[in-house]
Amino acid sequence: MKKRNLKVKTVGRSLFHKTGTLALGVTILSILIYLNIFSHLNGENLIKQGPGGLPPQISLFQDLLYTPQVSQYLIETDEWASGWGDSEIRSQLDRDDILLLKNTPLITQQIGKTYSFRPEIGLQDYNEFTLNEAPEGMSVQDGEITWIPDENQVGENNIALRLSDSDGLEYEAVYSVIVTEEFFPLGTNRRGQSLSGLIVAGSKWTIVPGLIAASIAIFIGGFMGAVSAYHKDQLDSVLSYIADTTESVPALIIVFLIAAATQFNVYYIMIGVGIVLLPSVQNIIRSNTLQFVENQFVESSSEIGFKDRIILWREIIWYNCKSDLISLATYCFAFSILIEVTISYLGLGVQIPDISWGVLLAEGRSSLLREEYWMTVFPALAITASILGFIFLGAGLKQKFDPKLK
Amino acid sequence: MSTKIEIKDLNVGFHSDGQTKQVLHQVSLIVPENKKIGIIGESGSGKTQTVLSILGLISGEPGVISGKIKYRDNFILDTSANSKKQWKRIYGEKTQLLRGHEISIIFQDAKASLIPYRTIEEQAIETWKDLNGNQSRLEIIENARSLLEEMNLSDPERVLRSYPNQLSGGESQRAYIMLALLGSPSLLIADEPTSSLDRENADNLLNIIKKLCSDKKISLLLISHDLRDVIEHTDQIYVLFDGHVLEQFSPKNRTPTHPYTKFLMSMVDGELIKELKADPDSDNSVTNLVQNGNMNEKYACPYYKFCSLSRTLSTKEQQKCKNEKPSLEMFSDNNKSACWHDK
Amino acid sequence: MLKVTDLKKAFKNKDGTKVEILKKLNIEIKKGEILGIIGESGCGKTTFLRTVLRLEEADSGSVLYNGVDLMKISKNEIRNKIRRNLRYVYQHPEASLNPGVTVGKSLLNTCKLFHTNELEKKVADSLELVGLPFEYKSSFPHELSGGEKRRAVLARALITEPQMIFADEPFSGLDKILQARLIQSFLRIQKQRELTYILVSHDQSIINNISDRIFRLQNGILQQIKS
Amino acid sequence: MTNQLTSRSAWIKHLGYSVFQFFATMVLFCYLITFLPDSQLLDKSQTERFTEYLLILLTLDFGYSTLYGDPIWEIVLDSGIKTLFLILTSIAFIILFTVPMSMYSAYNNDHILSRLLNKALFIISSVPILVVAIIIVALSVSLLGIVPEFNLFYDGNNVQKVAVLTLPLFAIIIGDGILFSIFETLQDKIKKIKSEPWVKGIKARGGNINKHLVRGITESMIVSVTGKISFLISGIIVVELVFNWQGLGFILLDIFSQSSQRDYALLIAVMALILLFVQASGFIRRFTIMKMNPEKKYSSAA
Repeated sequence: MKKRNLKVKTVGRSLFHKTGTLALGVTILSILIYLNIFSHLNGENLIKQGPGGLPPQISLFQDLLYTPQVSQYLIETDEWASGWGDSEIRSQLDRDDILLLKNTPLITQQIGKTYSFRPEIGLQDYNEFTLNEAPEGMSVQDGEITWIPDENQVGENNIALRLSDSDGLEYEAVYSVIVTEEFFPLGTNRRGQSLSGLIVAGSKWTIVPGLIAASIAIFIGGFMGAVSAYHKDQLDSVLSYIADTTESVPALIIVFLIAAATQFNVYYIMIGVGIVLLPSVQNIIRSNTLQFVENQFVESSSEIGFKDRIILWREIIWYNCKSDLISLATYCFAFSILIEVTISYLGLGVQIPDISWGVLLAEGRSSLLREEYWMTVFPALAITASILGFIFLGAGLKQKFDPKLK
Repeated sequence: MSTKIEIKDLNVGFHSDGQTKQVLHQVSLIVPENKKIGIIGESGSGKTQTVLSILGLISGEPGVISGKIKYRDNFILDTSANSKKQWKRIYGEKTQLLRGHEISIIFQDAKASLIPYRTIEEQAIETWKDLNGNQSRLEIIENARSLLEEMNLSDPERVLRSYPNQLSGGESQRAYIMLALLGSPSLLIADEPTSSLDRENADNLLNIIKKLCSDKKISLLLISHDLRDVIEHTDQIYVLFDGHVLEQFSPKNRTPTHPYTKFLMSMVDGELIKELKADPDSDNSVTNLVQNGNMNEKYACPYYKFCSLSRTLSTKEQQKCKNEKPSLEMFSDNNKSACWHDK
Repeated sequence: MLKVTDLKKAFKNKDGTKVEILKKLNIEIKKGEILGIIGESGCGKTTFLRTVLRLEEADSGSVLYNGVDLMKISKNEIRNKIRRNLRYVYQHPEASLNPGVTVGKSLLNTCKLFHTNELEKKVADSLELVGLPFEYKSSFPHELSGGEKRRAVLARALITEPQMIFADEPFSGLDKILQARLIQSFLRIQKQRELTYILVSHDQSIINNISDRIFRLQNGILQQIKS
Repeated sequence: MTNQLTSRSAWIKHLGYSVFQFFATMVLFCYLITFLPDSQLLDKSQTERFTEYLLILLTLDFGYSTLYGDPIWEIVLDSGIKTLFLILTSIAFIILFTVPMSMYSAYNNDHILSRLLNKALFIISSVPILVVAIIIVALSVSLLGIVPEFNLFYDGNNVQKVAVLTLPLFAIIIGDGILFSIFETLQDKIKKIKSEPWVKGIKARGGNINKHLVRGITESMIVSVTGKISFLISGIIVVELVFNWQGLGFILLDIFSQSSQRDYALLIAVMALILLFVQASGFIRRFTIMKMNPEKKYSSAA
């Protein structure tokens, strides 16, 4: 028997601090599970209804992700029409002439919460501004606008600031504040559904589909890989050929096919994802097992008196390949999230009345043109965080169970 | 007679997890012209580092700490001469010139040291081109074939045309030696060439090497962990243990005095095993293989921990072993040994 | 104790020609002796050991162990009754220890096959017998040095209280000091447990001095050199 | 047998393997698409549909596309070139990016920078390609003010032209971890070569090892890239749909999202072309392995 060093081919590498990755992975996983249960319990009233296209009400996010429309006018009085009524003429000013408001105002507020805004005026020397038009209860104290909206002010409220500069010209900056009953931390989509509720509801597609895909890929793939490597007979070449052929078809096409054939049933699609992942699991387990079969380890185990079954499944797979199987399983979960999001985005997965992160991304795509970024950024963050969570979980567990790294 | 290579008080060390582990301590060695010198040392004795220092292939930090190496009569390494940066540069340049041209080396596993995806012929041509030799392809192949024939190889033509994985153990060894001798070096270093061979194959491999070296006036530096290789095939033997040269003796008079060499001799001749066989539980001085002192303490004499001689001495003499470092200079006739009590 | 008569084994190499590795081997091994077999590498000494222990099927011949012909009985019978008495220590012990599990666990699993009570004690005894400190129970094979790995494999072979140990190149590739200590342990254990050793090696300096009887295996037959 | 003879027969063996695998997959594909429900074909049984598709596949006369009207050959060639453009340029980008990086980090691997590089790449590569594509679109809208649509390529100014061409490539390369896996394989290959005993032998003989290092890298590069083609094409299909790039992926989605009178002939043609890309790269892969390790022909002697 030729002596071969026992370098086991493993997936991923110990790039990160051992306990750090595991802790991060576990926290993200538990958040996902919590969201799943939470959205399962609340069901319908999870998603609050509000005005459509509302930017996130958390001020930090709003500043980052939304530039409100502030229209500026130059006010001239028309002598001719002095008796006839409105003698003022508003001519539109665009941003390049002068910028009346340097900072961007908050444009949403919940009932009962104090709305305060300290405008930074763009004009050089000006006397202090006055509120030409404002909802009741809004007042100005030494340059700061404060206001507490009440329930019958729900909806859009216009605010107009009147300014005049040193040589007497009058300007007006007009923007609107949307008042809502509920608090929408991440804003709402076109149909007024709260984005945070949608994301929580969409999280149900992160754990369950992964279970289906992972179990198929790991159990069947692992079994085929281990058996074909251990017995190394005609079966081995046939199974490897099948794995090679399945791998030669781009994964997405298989998923499209199954999606269309099963009328977009995500659970069947996850079976397809399992089939797509099966060859890579099979190859990795097969090459690991081959390394053991080729040196004396198997023969010395059978000399001791272990049956073939025990040698393969306990001595080789359970003791040595457990860490690979775990990290492959977590990769399957991450891959199933990725596929679910992609096909739902393309309209072949989760259909509209139902909610998933892919659908949110698709909606977000169209609102991108209106520079409403929150509809894209938050679902994207949620997707990336959950995938990263599974990958860190895999890396952490792998280091924990890998005998080589002890 | 002029010396080929002389190493004087060479110190080499490596950083390993934090502290610097010194691997060679004041190693000195002389390889005279056209002579066969043997180094015997077990794993971790630093024999490979000694060889690599001659070729300038010691990698890692800090590598060579101090010492002198003289080739023929000019210094290729002299750490006392000038600043660290300068002597490192000179050392690098000079060894670069020597490698392959003047000094060549054969490592342990011949088959693994051949380029797997090139036929032997192609490797010979590549080696020759690397040494920017001026012979044409045909001359090189002719040169290679004659070398192989000298090593009584049945069908050199087939060997030249085939890949390493088509050759048997013996054939790949001869091909590997041929590549080493292609640049007609003046010093051949053989680093444990026989470690995976049984006694008979080892002997005829060493005979081949000996014959080639004497025919072509090449001095040989043979490194092995098996005393029998060195005893029968070299003129002068250096015994290395844990980075120290413990003894330097010539196998002709076969009377090494240092306890470590005596222990190795007894293992080779089998006396120790006979005694163990007679009474495995006895713990007289020879068969008592227990450790002296405790495991992780450093003593002056590197061999003190395993030395069976010191167990038979009085505690006062043992103190000498523990505290004063024996040096190689105390010698009787031409048999130098670094031990206080073995005279 | 073990009588081998007319053992034959031949290999078919690639171009179909039959190579006779073992031609009519006859040997009788008495209880408590150390039997040494010398042979060049590739002369078939490993095949001889494997065919006697039926790790490889011989072409013909019989192996009588306490009256039972190992060639005739079924594989299961061998696994349950014979294997525990005839143990085989491999040439490269690093490759026969399960790298994914601690030394103690390997010993435990082996012990569980044949015994049911005092498993922990048996593991501790066998470790102590081969001279490995008890703490090595929880260390992994890749944490052990070359010599220590060989002792762990020996401990695994001894745990089932065998009567005969077949060892293939047990001492090769070790530093002389470790080699001496391993030989000493081998001899002490043999005295303590009245074991019979069949040692196979190409290194005459050890075999000549350690074995009671020596055979040379050359072109398929065994000749006695020293009795 | 001379070397040429064995290499030609090995050459044919590899070709045969690819061709057989191509047809086996296509026949299987034709069978699977008979499961697609189609309100127009309720009367036809699956076997009839299967024989019909097989006929189309074998006779290669695809005729006109019911979806787009013009002849299928034209559609497939036109969008095939667009997809092929994406495949080849993304491979070029990958090679340009991973070779220097892996050389750098393999040569000083415990250097803090190369460890940081590994970590950063590891995290970026776990972001799915769809999210990367959409983020790139969002950035291009907000920063450059360009909505990267394919038709911009024809009538946009040259800044827009460049954007339309390069942005999808970034998405393909960064997304789905293809960059990281090839970077990792290259790094391991360089380390493996440097630790080979025969490399130490060459150094000790005064030879230079660079040509062997370069040879090892090219082999490992070709083998790993061609091995990942089907993974790359999956990514490209997503990028085509996010950037409205009328390639093969675009057509695939149109056909699959139809619920009735699907254009099966076009579907088969598109699938055949995609599989052709995959099998071609598979053949190149096996051929390179054979060419770069000639000793593999002879099983290792005793």
